Amino acid sequence: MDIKDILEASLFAASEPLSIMELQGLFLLEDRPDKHRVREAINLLQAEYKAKPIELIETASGYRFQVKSKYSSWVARLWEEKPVKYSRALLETLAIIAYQQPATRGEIEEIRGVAVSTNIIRTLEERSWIRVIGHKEVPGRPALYASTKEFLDYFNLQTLGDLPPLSSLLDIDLLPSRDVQLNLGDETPTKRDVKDDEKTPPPEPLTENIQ
Amino acid sequence: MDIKDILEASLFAASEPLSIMELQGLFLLEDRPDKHRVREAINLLQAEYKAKPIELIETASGYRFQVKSKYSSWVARLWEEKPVKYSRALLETLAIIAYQQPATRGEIEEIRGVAVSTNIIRTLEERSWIRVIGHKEVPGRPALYASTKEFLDYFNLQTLGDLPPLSSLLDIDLLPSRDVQLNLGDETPTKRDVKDDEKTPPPEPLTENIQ
Amino acid sequence: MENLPDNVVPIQQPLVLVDGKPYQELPEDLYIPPDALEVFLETFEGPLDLLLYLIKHQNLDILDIPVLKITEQYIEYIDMMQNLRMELAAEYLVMAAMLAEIKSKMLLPRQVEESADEEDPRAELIRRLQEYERFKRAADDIDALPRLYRDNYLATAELVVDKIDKPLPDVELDAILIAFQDVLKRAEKFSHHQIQREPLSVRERMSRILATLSGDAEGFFAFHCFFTMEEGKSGAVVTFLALLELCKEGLVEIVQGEPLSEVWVKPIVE
Repeated sequence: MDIKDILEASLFAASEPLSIMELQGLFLLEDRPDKHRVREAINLLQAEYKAKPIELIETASGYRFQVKSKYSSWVARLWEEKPVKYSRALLETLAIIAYQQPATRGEIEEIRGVAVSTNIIRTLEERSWIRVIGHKEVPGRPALYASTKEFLDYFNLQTLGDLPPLSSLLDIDLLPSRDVQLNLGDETPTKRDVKDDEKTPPPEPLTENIQ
Repeated sequence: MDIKDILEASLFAASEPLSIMELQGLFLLEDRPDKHRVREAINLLQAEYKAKPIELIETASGYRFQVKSKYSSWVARLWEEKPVKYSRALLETLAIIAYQQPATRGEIEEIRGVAVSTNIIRTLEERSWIRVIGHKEVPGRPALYASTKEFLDYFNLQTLGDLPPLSSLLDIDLLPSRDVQLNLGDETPTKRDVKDDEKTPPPEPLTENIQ
Repeated sequence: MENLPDNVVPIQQPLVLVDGKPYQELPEDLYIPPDALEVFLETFEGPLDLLLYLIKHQNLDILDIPVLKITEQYIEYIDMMQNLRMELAAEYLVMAAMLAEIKSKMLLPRQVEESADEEDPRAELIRRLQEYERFKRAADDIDALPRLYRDNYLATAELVVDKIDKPLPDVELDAILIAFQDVLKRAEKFSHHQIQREPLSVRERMSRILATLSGDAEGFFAFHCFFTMEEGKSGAVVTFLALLELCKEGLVEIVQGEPLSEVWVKPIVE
């Protein structure tokens, strides 16, 4: 029996990604292929499915077959419910944990400037996207949250390094306090200034006085 | 987008067989293929998967992909459960039966201080480690459990007398100083020394009886 | 920014007082339709989000916030909400206070010989805004990643099998001893009854005798059936002790026709 066929059948039958080790475990000890051969067979399979509507991808916990994204609008009709939309609060909390892990709730709140609802943490934990990996040794011993393999699997990622890069902080190099300068101006603020539309390309020098 | 590809993607994504009608329902009204075209595409797919380890079959309620049966012995290993560990309650029940046999369930419960679940007894019986060897002549005629030959075989014991003797080990707990004393001797103390076995006909003078 | 609903219906009536001056109509930035007010606190993810909105909306450089202007807008916003009896989350008020503080610092005349290490009062605010903004973006980025059950679906095939082997757990002999020890220790704590520890050979013999007897409920078995000659004297003693124990527990009946004759053992049946 061909190794590749056995792997293919198993990858289709599994409901979770399978790691190289799990794939090796399908074979009895005496005819167990080594990692190299498994990987080789996987590469062949990946090539075979290139032209198909499904793909064999690698995520954090292993390999899985999935429907290619471009078919999602048809396939979604199989389910009555619409795919879940996550709130911005949840996504921001998740992003902070993913990029800044391990993070305490206090640290998340510090960045977001608002309290993090217990519901959001619970939802993320129930989805197995985050988990407590320890406690910070500060008063109150707050829980430290980190992202999980399931999170990476869900978003088609192999490692945290595959996350879109976090934009870098610009250097805070403040211009000499313009507001004080403005104080010297003599024009009254107009509605025009306040309504400064975002489409207006370069910010015009502000002219209004301080009341 | 090719009809066949959309059908293929959907059949792989669905968790149930899909009927021709359900497959048609994937398409918006304006580009919905007729039954004939759907069937045609399915025939093509079936031919494509002929040489593959999975097949597109028709069941009473529709079409689905399934693993060809000749691969099932490999694939089934995915679900081979990892051997779980027996619970503490089970081990205690087994130990009581082994050391205090024959014992009724009531007696086990009395010693353990908690009820013994039927599951535990059943598991031990299924494993052929215990069996009913009679009934106690008290109201309710409860079953009397004893250990079996399979139990002895599993643990490589000839007789129950080969079970680690309890008394000596309990003594060790009571006499913590003995180990220290033994360090002075020139023989290395082994567990064997400590376990004065009742089978050993004349108890040899124990070297560690220094205190 | 798409935070506010697009379908904005202008309000004619309510006037808003800002710094004591009536505004005939709300400045466009500050304009919130009544429906949106209901969900105001949900629309923005907090004071930083609101502030970022105000800054973005005017295409301002985040590093160069005209603090006075922004502060005034922010406070107008909050005033307006208070006029409409919106309950304001504490975080928004804290931010208003922080802005007011920065504003007041900026207004203080600067000493030329001002020590260099004294930070620009805006720096901390800008740092926080930037920090928040990058995670806000990261959240959008994560949301845009293809994900299961929205963009991708598992591709699976059914497996039909009759039976799946289930390996049995392994047990170490020591584990049984330890379990028994624990039970005994626990039992001794509450024990009204002392657990007797007969030599195991007796226990084993008891089981064996019962097993033999259970094969034939009616029968009598001679005492010597329960041990063999090879076992010698100790075999006889163990068997005898086992029988006494079983007798005591009411499990067997021992019958002897006359002194020194054969001892017969019989299971007790109702």
